[in-house]
Amino acid sequence: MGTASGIIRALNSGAKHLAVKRFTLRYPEEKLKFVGDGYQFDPTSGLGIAGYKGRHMLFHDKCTGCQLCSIACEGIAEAISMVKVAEDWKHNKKAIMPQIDYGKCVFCGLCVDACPFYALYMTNDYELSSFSKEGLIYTPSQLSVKPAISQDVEITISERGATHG
Amino acid sequence: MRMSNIAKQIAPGLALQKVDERIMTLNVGPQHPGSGHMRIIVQIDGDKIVACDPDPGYVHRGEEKMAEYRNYIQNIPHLERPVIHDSCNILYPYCLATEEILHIEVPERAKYVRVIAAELNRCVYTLYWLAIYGIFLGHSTMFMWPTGDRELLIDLLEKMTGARVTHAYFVPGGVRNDLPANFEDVCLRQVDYFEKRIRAYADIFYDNPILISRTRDAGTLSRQDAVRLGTTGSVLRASGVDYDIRKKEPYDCYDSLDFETSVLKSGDAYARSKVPWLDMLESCRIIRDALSKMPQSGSVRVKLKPNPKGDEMTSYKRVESGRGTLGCYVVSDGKPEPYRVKMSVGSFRNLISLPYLLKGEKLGNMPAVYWSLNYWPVEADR
Amino acid sequence: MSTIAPKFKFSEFVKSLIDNIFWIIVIATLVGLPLIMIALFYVDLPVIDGTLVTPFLALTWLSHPEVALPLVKSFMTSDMFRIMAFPGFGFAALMAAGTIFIERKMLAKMQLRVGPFYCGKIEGILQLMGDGLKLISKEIIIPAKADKPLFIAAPLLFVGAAAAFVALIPVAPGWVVADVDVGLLAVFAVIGFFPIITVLSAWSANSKFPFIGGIRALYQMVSFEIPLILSCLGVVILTGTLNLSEIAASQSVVPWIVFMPIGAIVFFICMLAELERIPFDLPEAESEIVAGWLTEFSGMMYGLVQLGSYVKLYAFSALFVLLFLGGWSGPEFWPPLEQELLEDGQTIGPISLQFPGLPLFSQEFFSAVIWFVLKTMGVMFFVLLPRGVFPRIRIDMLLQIGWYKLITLAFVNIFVALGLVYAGVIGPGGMF
Amino acid sequence: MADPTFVALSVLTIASAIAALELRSLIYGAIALMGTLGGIAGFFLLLDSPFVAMFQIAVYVGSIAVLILFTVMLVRRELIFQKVEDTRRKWAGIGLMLAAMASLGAVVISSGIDAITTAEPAVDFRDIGADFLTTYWPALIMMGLVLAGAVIGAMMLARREDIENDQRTS
Amino acid sequence: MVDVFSTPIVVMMILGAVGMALPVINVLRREQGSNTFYAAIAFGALAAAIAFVLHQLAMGYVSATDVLSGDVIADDMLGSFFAIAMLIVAVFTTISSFSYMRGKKYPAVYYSLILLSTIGMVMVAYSNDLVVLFVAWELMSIPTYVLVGFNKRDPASNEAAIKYFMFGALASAVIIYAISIAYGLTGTTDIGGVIAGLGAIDASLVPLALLSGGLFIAGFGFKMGLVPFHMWLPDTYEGSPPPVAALLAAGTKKAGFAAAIRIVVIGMAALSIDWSLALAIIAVMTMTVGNVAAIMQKSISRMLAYSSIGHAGYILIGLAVAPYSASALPGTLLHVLNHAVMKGAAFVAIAGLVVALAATHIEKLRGLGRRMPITAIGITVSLLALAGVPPLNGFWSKLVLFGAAIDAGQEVFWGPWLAIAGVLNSALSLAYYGWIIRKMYFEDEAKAPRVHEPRAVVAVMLFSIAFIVGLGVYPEPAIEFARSAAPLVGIMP
Amino acid sequence: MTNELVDFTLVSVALLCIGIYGLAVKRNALRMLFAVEIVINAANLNLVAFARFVPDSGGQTLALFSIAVAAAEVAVGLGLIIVAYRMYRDVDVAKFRTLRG
Amino acid sequence: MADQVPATSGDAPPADTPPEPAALPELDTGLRSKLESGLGDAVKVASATPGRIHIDVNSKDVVRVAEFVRDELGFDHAESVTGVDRPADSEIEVVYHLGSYTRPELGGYVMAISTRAPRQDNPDPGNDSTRLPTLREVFYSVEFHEREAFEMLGVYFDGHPDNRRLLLPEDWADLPPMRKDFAIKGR
Repeated sequence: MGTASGIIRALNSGAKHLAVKRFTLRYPEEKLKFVGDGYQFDPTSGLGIAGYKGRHMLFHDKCTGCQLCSIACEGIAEAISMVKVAEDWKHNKKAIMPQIDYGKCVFCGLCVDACPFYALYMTNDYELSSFSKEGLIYTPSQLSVKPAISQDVEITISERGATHG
Repeated sequence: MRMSNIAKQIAPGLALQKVDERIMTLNVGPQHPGSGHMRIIVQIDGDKIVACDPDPGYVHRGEEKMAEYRNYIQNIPHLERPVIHDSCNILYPYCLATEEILHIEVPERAKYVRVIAAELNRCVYTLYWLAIYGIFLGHSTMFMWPTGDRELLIDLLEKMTGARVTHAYFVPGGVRNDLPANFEDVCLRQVDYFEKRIRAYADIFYDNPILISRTRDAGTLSRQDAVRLGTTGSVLRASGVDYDIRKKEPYDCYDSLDFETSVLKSGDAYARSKVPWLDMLESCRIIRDALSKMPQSGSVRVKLKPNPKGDEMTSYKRVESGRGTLGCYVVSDGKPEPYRVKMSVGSFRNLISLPYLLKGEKLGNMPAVYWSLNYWPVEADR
Repeated sequence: MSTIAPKFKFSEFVKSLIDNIFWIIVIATLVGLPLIMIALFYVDLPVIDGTLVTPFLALTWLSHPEVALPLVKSFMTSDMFRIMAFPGFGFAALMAAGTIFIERKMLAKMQLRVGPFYCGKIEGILQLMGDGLKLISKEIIIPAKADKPLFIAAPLLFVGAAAAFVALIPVAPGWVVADVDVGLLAVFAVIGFFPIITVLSAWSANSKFPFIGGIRALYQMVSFEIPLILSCLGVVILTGTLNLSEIAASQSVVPWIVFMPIGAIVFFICMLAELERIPFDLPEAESEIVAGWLTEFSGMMYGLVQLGSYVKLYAFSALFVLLFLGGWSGPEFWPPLEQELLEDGQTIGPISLQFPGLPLFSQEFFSAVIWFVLKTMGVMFFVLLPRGVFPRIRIDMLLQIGWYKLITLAFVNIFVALGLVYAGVIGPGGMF
Repeated sequence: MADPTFVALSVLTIASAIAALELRSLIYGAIALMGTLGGIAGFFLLLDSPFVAMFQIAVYVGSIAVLILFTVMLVRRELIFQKVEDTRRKWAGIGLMLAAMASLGAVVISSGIDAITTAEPAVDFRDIGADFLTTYWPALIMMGLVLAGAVIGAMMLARREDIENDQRTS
Repeated sequence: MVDVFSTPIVVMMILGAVGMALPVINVLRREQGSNTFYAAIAFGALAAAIAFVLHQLAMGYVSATDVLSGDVIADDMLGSFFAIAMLIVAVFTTISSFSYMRGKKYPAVYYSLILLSTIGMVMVAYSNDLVVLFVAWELMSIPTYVLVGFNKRDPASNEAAIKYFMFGALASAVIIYAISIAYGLTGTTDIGGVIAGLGAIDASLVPLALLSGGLFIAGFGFKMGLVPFHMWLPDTYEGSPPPVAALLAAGTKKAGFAAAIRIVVIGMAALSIDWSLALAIIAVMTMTVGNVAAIMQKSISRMLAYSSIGHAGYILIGLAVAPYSASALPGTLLHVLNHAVMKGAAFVAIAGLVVALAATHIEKLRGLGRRMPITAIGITVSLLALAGVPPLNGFWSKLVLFGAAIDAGQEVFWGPWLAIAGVLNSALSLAYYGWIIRKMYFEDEAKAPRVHEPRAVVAVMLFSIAFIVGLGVYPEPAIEFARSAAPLVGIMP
Repeated sequence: MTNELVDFTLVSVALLCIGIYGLAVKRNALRMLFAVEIVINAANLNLVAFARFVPDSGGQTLALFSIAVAAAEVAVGLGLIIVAYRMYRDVDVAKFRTLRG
Repeated sequence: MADQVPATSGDAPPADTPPEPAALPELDTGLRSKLESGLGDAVKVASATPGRIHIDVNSKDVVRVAEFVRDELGFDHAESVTGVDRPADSEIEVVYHLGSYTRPELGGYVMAISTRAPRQDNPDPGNDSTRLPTLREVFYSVEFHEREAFEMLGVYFDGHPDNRRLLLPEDWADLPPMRKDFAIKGR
C-alpha cells in the first residue's frame, strides 16, 4: 500500500501547489531591481564594488586613452577598440577612447578592473538588443550617456510562496 | 587487485559494421531531445540496448589550448565557459593552483565568500540538472519547479557578483568584489526559503512511487565498479563510496565548517538522482554556517603584481564541484601565461561508465541512466 | 530587417489583406448574388405551412421570431445539426478546446508559472486559436521516403475515428447522434481503430522513431483494451443493457461508482493509457524517441492529431461519466418556467414583453447538459492532473500493470457485480 | 432489386477483397482486407444484426487486422513490396475462379433460394446471449479452450529464444 | 440442455482442466524443464478419461447411437467408440513424448496442447450439432498447427506446420461455408434437424444441398487425406515431430471420419441421392494413389504418411457402401480403431528411431532387428497388420470392409470391384511393408551396436503388439462393439 | 427488407471464389492468410444472411463462434509465419523447400 | 602583447620570495620511501608537496610502476591523463594523476606519474614513434583520457583497445591540436 499512499501524496502535493503564488517574472512589464548602480572598481584598494555588470559607462573627462581596457579585453572578447573622438581633452592627447561591441562583450568586467582612472564603469542596463550588428557597437559618445532604467521588482517571500512583486 | 571483468564485457568501441538486421541503430544524437550536446549511438534489439557508444565532442572549443595564450587573469572568463551554471566551482581549482604557483595566501574573509559563492553555484547547477532530469523522465513539473527556484539563488549570486550566470568572480588571490551591504540577511532569508522549497520536491519526485519503480535498479553500478571505472561525485557517492574532496582534502575554509557528505548505497539511477538533492540540503547548511563564521570585515583580495609570473613548477588542485571532483593541473614555465592547463572534469570521468551502464537496459531507461550520471556535455568536451 | 523576407512590412501586409477582402466582397455582391438568384429561380423550393418558400420569403421569416424559432427548432432536431454541432463533433471540439486551455493554465498554476497569457487579453484565452492559425499556416512537410497516401490519411482517419466515438456518446436524454442498441460494443469497435491508425501512420513515415513509437502505442492500446472492456462488464451486468443512454438512465438514483469503485479505477487507469496521457505517454516519450509516432507530422497534420486526441479525451471522460457517474442525472437547476410566461409574456409596467418560442430547449435538457458537462469537466480534471505529478513509466512496467494487475482487478470487479446481482441487491429485479 | 447501400457495400467488399490479394504492397493489401471485413460488417448491419457487426469490427479490425499489420511490418521492407507469382498459374487461377463463380452463381440463382423471404422481425441479440449460456454452453467452454490454446501456442511460437532475459551478465 | 455428468462433458472437463492447469503450473514453477512431470500429469488425465469412458460404457449409461436426439451433444456409442480410439492415440503420443520431448523447451505447452487437441477430437465424435461440431473441429485443429511446428528451430517442422495450417484453415473455412448452406436450407444447426430438413427440401434447392454436401466432403477430406486434398499430408507427417504425426495420422484423421459418418453419411442418406458412387471413386483413387506413392518413398515417415492415405481409402469403402450393407459402418469403425492403434504404434516407433538414431531414412533401418529389437518387432507387427496379414487385427477389419463391399454387390454393380481394388492395394502395400521388414532383418549392417531403446517407446510397442495380436486372435468383442456403435443408415425410405 | 437473400448469397459466393483463387495462386504466406480470412468471412455473411431470413439465432451464434475461431486461427498462423520468417527471412511459401520427397 | 602591459589592475608589490617548503607529513614520506624501496631506480621523484607526489618514470617502466602503485600503494583510479608538449626536449610528457577511493587515508592524496614519449616534428598519429604503453589494463579509468591524449597530442598508446578519436571531428586532418606548434588563428 506504500504505492497507493505515495501516489496520493504526490497528487495532494500537486493539487496543493495550485494555491501557491506564481513565480514568473513578467519581463517586459516588470524588471528586476539590482543592487547599486553597477559594477565599479577601486584601483587603489584593488577591489570591486558589488553591482550589476551591464552596459558600460565611459566618463570622457577621465579617460586618458591609455588603451589598458582594450588590452585587457584582447585575450577575452576583443570587444573594445580605441577610436578617435572629435573631442579635445588635455589628458587625452591622442583623442582615442574605447568603443565597445556588445556583440562580442562577455560582461566580465575586467576592463573596468583594468582602468586606473575611474573612467569606465558598468551600469545596470542590460537591454541592449538591436536589429543589426552595427546597432550593437556603442561609440564613446553613446557610452557617455547614463542609461535611464526603471527597475522595480524584487523577489518577495511570503507564506504563500515566493513571487516577483 | 585483479583486473575487472568490465574490460572483457565492453567490446572495444561499437561494432558499427552491418549487424543483424533486427538490431536497430539509433542516433540519440545532437539533435535528439534526449541527449544534450552529444551523441549516444545506441543499438537496440527490440526495446533492449545491446551496445552503446557515447560520442562527445560536439561542443569542444579548446579551452585548454586557449589558456596557453592568455595570462593568468585573462583566462578567468574563458575557463568558466564550460559550465556557466557552475562557473564559480570550475574556476575554483584554477584559482587554487594559480595561487600555489604565484605563492599567494588568500585573506580569511575571501575564503568564506568563495565558499558561499561556490555552494550557491553548486545548488544552481544541481537545480538545472534536476530540472532536466525531470523532463527526461517526463515529469514536467519537476522541470518547472527547479528552474523557478533556481531564480532565488541566481538572484543572490547576481547580488554578489554582478552577473547572473557567468560570474567571473574568483580570481587568484581572492574574489573580485566584496559582498554588498545587507547581503547576509537577504541570503539567509532566501536560503531558508529555498531549503523549504527543495524539501517539497520529495513528495512529488523523490517519494513518487512511479519514479522509484522506474529508476530503482536501473543502471546499477556496484561499489567496486564505481571505483574501478574512476567515477566521481554523485555517481561515486551513490554507489556507497564516501569520497568528497571537501572532507578529504579541505580547501579554503571547508575544514572549519560543519557539514556531512551524503552517501547512498544502492548505486542505481535513483540513488544517483538523490545524492545531489541531499547535497543541496547540505549546501544550505554550509552557507548558513559560513555566513555565521565569516569575519565581518577584512580584505577579500590580495593585490597582485601586474601580469604576474609564476615559478617554473606544476600544481594540481582539486575541488568538489556539482559534478564531482574537479581537478586543475597547471604547468608553469615562468612566463605570464600558463604553459599548460588541464581540467580534469567529473563529467568526462563519469562518461566512461555510460556504455557499461546502458548495456542490457531498456530503451526507456536510457534517459534516466544517462542523465543520472550528472553529465554536462559542454564540460566534458571543454 | 528579416533576412527571409527583406521587403516585408506589416502595414503593407495588412493593406493587401484589406484589398483582397474588399474586392472579394465587391465581386461577390455584383456577380455572385445575381447568379445565386438566377440559380434559385430554377430550383424547386420546398413548401412550408402551405406557402411556397421563396428566397425573399425565407429572408422575411428570419426576421420574424414566431416563424423563425420553430424553423430553428426543427433545424436543431435535424440529423445534420446533431452530427456537426450539438452532441456531435462541434460540441466535442469545443469541449476539447476548453480542455486544452484548462490543461495549460492548470499545469502552469501547478508549476508556479503563468501559462498562456497575452493572446486574447484575458489570461491568454485565445492562445489556442493562435496556435491553430500558426499550425494552419505552417508548411506540411512529408518525408521523402514516406508512404504518402497513408501518411496523409492517418491524421484524417484519427480525427474521423475520434468523431465516430463522439457520435456514440449521449449528452442528454435523447440527445445522441447514433443511438445504437449495442452502444458499448460499438464504442469498443471504434476504439479498436486507433491502434491501427497509429501503427499505420508510424509505419508510413518510414522513420525509426515514429516506428518505435507506433509499436509502443500498439502494445499499450491493445493490452489496455482488455481490462478496459472487462471493467465495463460490471456495469453491463448490473444494467442488463449495452445501450449507453439506458446505462446512464439506470443510475438516476445511485451512480455505479458507489458499488463498483474498483471497476471505476481500472477504467480510469486504462483510459489514461488509451489516451496516451502521462504517466502512460510512452508513445510520445520525447527524451527517448523524440515525439514517438508524431515525430514526422508537421503543420496542420499535427494539429489534426492533437485535435483528435483531445476529442478522444472528451469522449472517454464522457464515457466514464455515463458508465460510473450517472450521466446527466442530477438535481435540476431552476424550476420550470411558468406556462403563462411562455404564452403571454411578461408585463413590466406599461410594456409587455413577448417571448415567442422561448423554450428552445426544455429545462430538463438544460439541467441535464449542465450536469453532464460539469461531471465531464471533473473527470477531465482528474485526467489532466497526473500530467503535473507523475513521471512517465517504462514499457515493461506498463505491460505488467496492464496484464497482471488491472485484469485481475477487473475480474474482481466482475465478481462484485455478479455477487450484487445474485444477492438481489441491485440489477435486474433488484432494489434500483 | 437491391438498394444502393447494398450495391455500394458489395462493390466495396468485393473490390477490396480482390485488392487485398492483388495490391502490390502488403500493407495496402492488409488495409484492403480491413475494407472487406468492414464491408462484411456493413452487410451484417443491413441484416439487422448489429451485435455480430460490432463484434466483427471489434474482433477483426481491433485485433486480427492489428496482428496482421504488425506481422507485415516485421517483415523486411523490400519483401512487403515484392510480388512473386507465376503468370500462367495466375491466369489459370483467374479462369478457374471465374468459372467457379459462374457455376456457383448459376447454382445459387437457379436454386430458387430467392423464394425464401421473411417478414418476421430480426433476432434480438439478447437471444444470442441466452443461446450461448443455455444451449451452447459446451461449445462456449470449448471456445474458451480454443482461444486459450491459441494464445499459449502463439506465445510459444512467437517467443524469441535468442534473447536472454537477464539484464547483465556480470 | 446437456447433462453435466454425461461422458463427453466429464471427459472435456478432466482434460480441459488439466490442459489449462499445465501452463499455469509452468508459470508458477518458473522453470522450463521437467518434461516427465508434465507428461505424467497429462498421462494421468488421459488415463482417467479412458477409464471414465469405459466405466460409462460398462455401466450402460451410454445410449445407443442416435443422431436424432436433438441435443447438442450426444452421449452415444458411436461417440464413445471414437473417443476410446482417440484417447488411446493420445496416450500413445503422450507416452512416446516422454522420450521425444526430453531436453526440449516448453513441455508444459506441448502436453497442454495435446490434451486440448484430444478434447477436440473426442468432442467431434460426440457432437450432435453443427455449432458444437465446428468449434470442436477447431479445438482439434488449432493446437495441432502449433504442435506440428513445435520444433521452432527446425525448418522442416515449420514448413510442415505452415502447409498444414494453410490447408487446415481452408478446410475449416470450407466446412463453415458448408454448414452455412446446410443451415440456410434447413433453418437449424442440429444435425438431426438438418438431416430431417434435407430430407424434405424443395426440389429446386437440391443443387445447393449438393453443394453443401460436396463442401462437407471437401472440408473433412482435407483432414482425412482423401485424394484430391492430400497434398499437405506427406510433408506434414514427415516434418512434424513423430509423436505429433502419430496424433495426426491416428487421431485427427479419424475425427474427420467421425464427423463424416455423422454428417455426410447420415445426412446424404436422408437426401436420397446416389452419392456413394462418388465416394467409391474417391476411395479407389485414394487407396491407389497412397499405396503407389508409398512405394517410391525413401523416408519411412513419408512412406507411412502415404500408407495412411491408402488406409483412408479403405475406410472410405465402408462409407461408400454404407447404404447397401449393414456391416459397412461396423467395418469402418473397426478399421478406424485398428488403424489408430497400428498407425499410432508405427509412428511412435519412428519417434523412438528419431530419438535413438536421429534418422528416418529407410537405409538407416538396416539391422534394426538387432540394434533395437523390440522397436523392430513392433514395427514389423504393425506393418503386417497394416497390410492385413491374417492373424492380426488389420486382417479382420479389412475382411469386414471388403465383405461389406461384396455384400453391397447385390444392390450396386460396383461393390465387388471396390473389394477387388482393396485387395489388390493390400497386396501392393505388402510389397513396401515387406521391403522395410527386409531392411530391418535381412540387410544386416556389419558392426551395428545395440542401441538403447527409449523405455516409453518400448511400453507402447508392447501394448500395441498385444493389442494387435490379441484382437487378431480374438476379434469378436471388437467387432461386436463396432456393430453396436454403428448407426443404422441402410434403411432407405 | 429491400434486400433479398439471393443477393447476399451471391456476394458470399463471389468472396468464396476470390478466396479460393487467392489460396490457389498466391505464394506469399500472408496473402494466403488473407485469402483464408476472406473465405471465412464469406461463410459468416452467408450464416448471418440465412439467420436473418429464417429467422433464428443459431446462425448468428455460429457466426460469432466462427469470428472468434478465426481470431485464434490467425494468431497461430501469424506465429507460424513469424517463425518461418525468422528462419528463411522470407514469406514466400515456395521458398520453404526443406521437404521435397 | 600580453606581457608588455599589465592585465590586472593595481601596482601592489608582488608577493615576493616563494615560501619555504613545509615539512612533509608522515604519510607523504612513508609513501615516498615505499616507492623508492619498491622500485629503486625506476622512479625519480620530481617534486613532493603535502598531498602530492610527482614521479618521473621512463616509458619502459611505466606499466610496472603503475602496477606497483596500484597493488602496493593502493591508488585505484586515474583522475586525469595530461599530455604536455615539450618541443624543447623533443618529447611529449604524459602525466597520470592517480587517486585512491579504497584507502581512506589516501583520500586527499594524488600521485602523478609522468612519463615521456619521443616527439616528431611531422607527426603521423598512431604510425610514428610517439608511442607509450597503455595503462588501461592497470587502471580501467584511463580509457577515455588516453583517447583524448591520443587525439590531442598524437601519442599512440600501445595496447589500448580503442584508439579512436573522441572529441575531435572524425575528419580532423591537421596537427594534433594541443601541440605547441599548432597555433591558434591570429595568435
